[in-house]
Amino acid sequence: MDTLLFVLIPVFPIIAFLVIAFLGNSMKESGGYVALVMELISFIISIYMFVGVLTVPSYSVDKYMIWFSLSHGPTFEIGMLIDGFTAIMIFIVNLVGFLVILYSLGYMHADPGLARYYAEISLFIAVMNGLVLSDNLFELFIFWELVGLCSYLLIGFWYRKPEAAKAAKKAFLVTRVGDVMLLFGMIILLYQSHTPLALNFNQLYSWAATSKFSSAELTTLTAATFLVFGGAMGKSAQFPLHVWLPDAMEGPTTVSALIHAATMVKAGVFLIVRMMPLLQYTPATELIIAVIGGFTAFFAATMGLVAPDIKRVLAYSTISQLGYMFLALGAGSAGAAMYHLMSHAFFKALLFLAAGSVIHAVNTQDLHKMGGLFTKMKITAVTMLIGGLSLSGIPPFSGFFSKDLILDVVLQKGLNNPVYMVLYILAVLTVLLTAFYMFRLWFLAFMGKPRGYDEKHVHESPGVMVVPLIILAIFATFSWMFLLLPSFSQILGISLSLNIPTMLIGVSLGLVGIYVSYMLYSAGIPKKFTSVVMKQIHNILYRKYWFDEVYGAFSIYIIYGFAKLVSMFDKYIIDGVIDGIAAGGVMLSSSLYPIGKGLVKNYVTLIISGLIITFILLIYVSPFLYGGGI
Amino acid sequence: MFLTVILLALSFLAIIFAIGMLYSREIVHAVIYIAGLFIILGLIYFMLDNTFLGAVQILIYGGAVTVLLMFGVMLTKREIMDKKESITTEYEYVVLIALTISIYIGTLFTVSSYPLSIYYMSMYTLSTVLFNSFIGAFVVMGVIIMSSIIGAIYMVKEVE
Amino acid sequence: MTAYLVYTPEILIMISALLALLFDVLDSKKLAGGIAIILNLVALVIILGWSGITGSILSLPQSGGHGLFYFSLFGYMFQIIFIIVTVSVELTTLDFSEYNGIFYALIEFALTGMMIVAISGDMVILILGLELAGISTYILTGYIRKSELSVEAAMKYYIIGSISSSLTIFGLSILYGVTGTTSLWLLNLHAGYSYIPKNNPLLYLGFSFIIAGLGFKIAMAPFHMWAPDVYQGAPSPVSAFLAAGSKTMGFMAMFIIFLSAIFYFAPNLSLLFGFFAILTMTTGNILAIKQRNIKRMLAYSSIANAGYILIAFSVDTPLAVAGGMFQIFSHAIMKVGAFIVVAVVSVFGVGESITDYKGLAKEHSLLALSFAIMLLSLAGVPPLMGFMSKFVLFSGAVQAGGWYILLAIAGVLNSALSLYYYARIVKYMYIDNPEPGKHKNKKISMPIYSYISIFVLVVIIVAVGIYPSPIIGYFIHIASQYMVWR
Amino acid sequence: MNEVVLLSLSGILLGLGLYGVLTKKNIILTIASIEIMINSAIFNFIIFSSYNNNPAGDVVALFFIALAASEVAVGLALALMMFRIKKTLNIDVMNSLRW
Repeated sequence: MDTLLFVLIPVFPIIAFLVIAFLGNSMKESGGYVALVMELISFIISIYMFVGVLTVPSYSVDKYMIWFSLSHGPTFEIGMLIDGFTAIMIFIVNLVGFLVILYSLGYMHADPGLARYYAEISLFIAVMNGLVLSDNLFELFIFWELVGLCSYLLIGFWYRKPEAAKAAKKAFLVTRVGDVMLLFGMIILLYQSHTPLALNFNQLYSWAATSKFSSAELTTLTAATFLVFGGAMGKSAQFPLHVWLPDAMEGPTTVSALIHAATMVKAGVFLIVRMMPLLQYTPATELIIAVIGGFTAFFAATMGLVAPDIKRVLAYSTISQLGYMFLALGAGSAGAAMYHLMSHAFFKALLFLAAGSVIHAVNTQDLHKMGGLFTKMKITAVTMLIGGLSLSGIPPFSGFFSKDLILDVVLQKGLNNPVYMVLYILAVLTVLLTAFYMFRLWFLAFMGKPRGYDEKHVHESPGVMVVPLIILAIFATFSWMFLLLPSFSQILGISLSLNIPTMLIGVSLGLVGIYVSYMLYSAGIPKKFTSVVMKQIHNILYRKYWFDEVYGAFSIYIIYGFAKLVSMFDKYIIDGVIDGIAAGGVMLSSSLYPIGKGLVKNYVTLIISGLIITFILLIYVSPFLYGGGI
Repeated sequence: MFLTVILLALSFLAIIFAIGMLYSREIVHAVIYIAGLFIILGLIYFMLDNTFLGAVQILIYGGAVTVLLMFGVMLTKREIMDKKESITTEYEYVVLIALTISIYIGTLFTVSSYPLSIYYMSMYTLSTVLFNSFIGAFVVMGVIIMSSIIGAIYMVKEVE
Repeated sequence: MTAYLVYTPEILIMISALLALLFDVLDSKKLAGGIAIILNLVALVIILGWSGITGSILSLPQSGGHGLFYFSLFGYMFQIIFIIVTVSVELTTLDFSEYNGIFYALIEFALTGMMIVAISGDMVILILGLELAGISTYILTGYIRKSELSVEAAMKYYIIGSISSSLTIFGLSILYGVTGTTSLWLLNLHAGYSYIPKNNPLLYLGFSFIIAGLGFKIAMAPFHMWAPDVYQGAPSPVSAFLAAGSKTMGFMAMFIIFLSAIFYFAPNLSLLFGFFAILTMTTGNILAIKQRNIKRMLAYSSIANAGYILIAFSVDTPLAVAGGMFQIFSHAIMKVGAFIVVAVVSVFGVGESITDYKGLAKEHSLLALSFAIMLLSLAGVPPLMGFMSKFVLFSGAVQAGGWYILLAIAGVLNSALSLYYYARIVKYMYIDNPEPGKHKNKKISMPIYSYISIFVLVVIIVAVGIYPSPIIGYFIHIASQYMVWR
Repeated sequence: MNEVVLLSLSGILLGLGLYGVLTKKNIILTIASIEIMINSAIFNFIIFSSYNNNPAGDVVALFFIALAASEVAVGLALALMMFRIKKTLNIDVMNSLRW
């Protein structure tokens, strides 16, 4: 394989971005075709990579060039690490990217901001490819930030909706928390590892493998890996940083399918997959990852039960499934996580695109206003059903196999460790919930009677939108066949071994979930919940456990309050101290002088105060700390 | 001993003049007090046998700067006729400044010894140093004066 | 005669100031500005040659003492920054009708002062340089004499500035009293001798006054109050000059004084600078969040940047100093660009309130793109220049270990916080719709010179961000050389 | 002893100058107060120069005297400009630039 060819994978979308960004306004619709063609080329190269890696499963090449170096310090490089995980991830990103752009040709038709849309989405695909190809943590972090920026711009794409702008801001701020943690983790790793090439993955692995850690060093390493996981938590919407993802559904559905289901949110999982060789030295972090993952899987699923918005249900489902992946990572199996990532990318992209097709037809996202669409949109309904079955873990769809693998891994670990056993039980319960909310969605949308949409205009979506659905449905059904390839199993280190009891439990719970939702929702919305307890539970879930309220309060009272406090401090305390000195000396006389009055004498007062602080620090404090002085 | 007494007396006088400037209600009086202060400082330089600097101090500060300030006062006469300065002691500032000064003077007293030789500063020595070591600074000073003149002229020119 | 060739750049700039005065009399402002720019660029080329970036033009020793002056790569590097900033500002003003020859003369005088600060090897010449730049900028701030805000800003700037310079001179007098000389390189020569007392409290007293005085120039936290007022009131090109040029000059002066031999006599400054670094960056960022006027916001962001740079003074290792210089460089480029954009969009009728920037991308997409790049770079979004400089700076602090890591943590948290108010403006420009009645597109000629300078600055920001290797190497080279000097 | 007395005098003058800046309403008097501050620094130079037997201080003092004079010129020009615009020299009316 000619490795240098793979540099072109991010380059073609960048070309598309530049062309559309500079000529976009004059080309309108044809911008989509530019993006499509460029992405198709990238996709073909990524197939070439995927096939190449499948033929040589142990393939692992690191091509880099020196970027810059700090004297007496680390040398930073920029390069590509190409191995099995890269190839799989690149394949997923470009396949979904290509299909989503194809779908957008129909879905985004005649939107006024079309050029901006294609430019941003091309840029996103480019930086996402860069992220996957990165061979060191620093480079990955740069693309990580850029991916976040693209996400910010795309969520707020429909700027006329105030919710969209708000959601964009929220996504930005919440993921920022994760980014800061990642940066700190990175800096700790950088100065702990001292590898010749800073933060290069391969060198980190060999460093971890060869050095004997003292307990203090292990603590540092645990902190570092935990902080890196913090970054993944933000990007992959894990508890408690999950709040941004449901709101991000304000963006166009295609964006949700590409960024918030199939690719960007997977970046966190991918990061942890890359960190796995380090994580095995820090069991504490592994446990935290497993607990957060398992809890998030369950917790998000419960919120998905009652969400009225079709896309939000899918968003909660995404959070929940990401939790599964982290659970697998916490249990020490990168392969299971990666495989679930793959199958999830296919069926969740399928579900989102199908949901987009529905929204396109009925012009609403509210499940309560849909119903009875099966007869009108057969292809959409069937493909969505396939996606739903795959998500619910019903054989022979690929979701069944990937979920089963995770449950199996966790169970094996749980036999020795009670915490993992609890997580296993949670995960199994989640299967039930997943099947329930998924089929609630499906029944509400496609079964029963129409509930308040314009029936005349509803028809199947155009070909460019249906073809991606069909392709994705094929992948969602048959992607388990990859496991039959010995080289694929070898890359992931897993095999298609069927553990009958786990399988039976999973499938039966899935079927129970489907049955319950069939009983409740197949005829439409149930009139009311029978008992008070159910109503209360419904209420709690509907309010998303009041998370938004808590966060809102946090941002209002803590952050804004802090800013307010500081300005109050400036206005009242500093001046108050000055006045206090006067009062202590002579009398409590004059009123407060707000510095904000813009008077020169207040500024001079501050200068004198600064001078006194300097005196005290320099003449009276510093000498005692450093020796010498008076 | 005699020198110390005279220096103490002059210092005391200087402080009196400075306070007089701060507490005079008429602006013209304040400017006169400042001129007095500058001249007293010049006298202290004479007492230290630094005659050239004393002369410069009296000529430039006592003369030129005071005249400049007077012109400023006269050009904005309307204002001065209208209002007199209201004099109040603002104790918070007094405390703040007293703190600064006491730290300064306190530190002065912690230093055990200063070099004690007083020497006679001739104009010859001074000009040698000025035009040998400090010729670069002299040139820069010229540029500063030029830029301030240009700036001042631009500022007071009539706005068209 | 050849001995005076080392002053060629300063002399060229002086000549350009005088020529600008001449052309002011002849009433041809474009010519005045053009000649000033050309002479500045000639000086820039000469300095680039000396500093070893391009081939040498006049073969002169790269460093060495020369009476009051001390030539070093360090000084040349700062001179390059000063000239870039000045030329950008001058290019912008060519598009505006209100700036005439006097303006160029004054700005060239100010540039002369900055250049002198950069090559000073004596504290007297350093303060004279500071004052030359100071006096010229007082007038420049009040340049729009019809505007009440401009004159008020100038008056405030003058009062605070004079107080600060008198404090600096007072501190210098104490230092002179203790050491018996004002020459820094003489002090370096005598660094090991015992007759200059180490850890003398009087020395610290002098330092306190000097820090208070120079803290004004760099807008350090308790001495920062003038900066927002003056940047707001001054004409936008002058604000650019103050934020990028004058502040850089303050840092240059601090580097000269505090990172030179004096550090040997008074090693206890680390804690003080660490304290002021955290105080300054936090104050700047938190107060910036509240601002509604874009120039005030940029002023507070400039204050926050001063906080980041102060980390270099506290940590004081070659890598940290290199990071500090890199941050000074990138801040100067980004801030001058941001203020120039503010000046240019005001031509199109966009006000100074940040809500006036809503929907800017729809009407002036290139300006909005440049502004967004500058703001994101200021916020430290990779892979732009601002990210790289902060990364090197904070790496320096982390590498030094100990409590310096706290400074790096404070810096990272602060820059995460700062992204909020920068991103808000990017959002206004790209996502929101313009408010009705705003953006009256006056039919005017294209401000072509401003576009040139903005373009060049954006190219620097992006290029250095993507390929920082040579510039980081250069800064580290200078820093290690400078540390050897001391 | 003499030098401590004189250095203390310079400190006191600095403080009185600062107090003048803080309390005087008229800008011309503010400028005069700043002059007192600069004068105290110059005074220090001359004292140290005399006691250190080093002529450099006197030369530096000479420079700063000239510097102070040119600063006064610029300050008065700005004050006149402000008087022309605001019709008053009261320093407390300078508050249109604020928070």
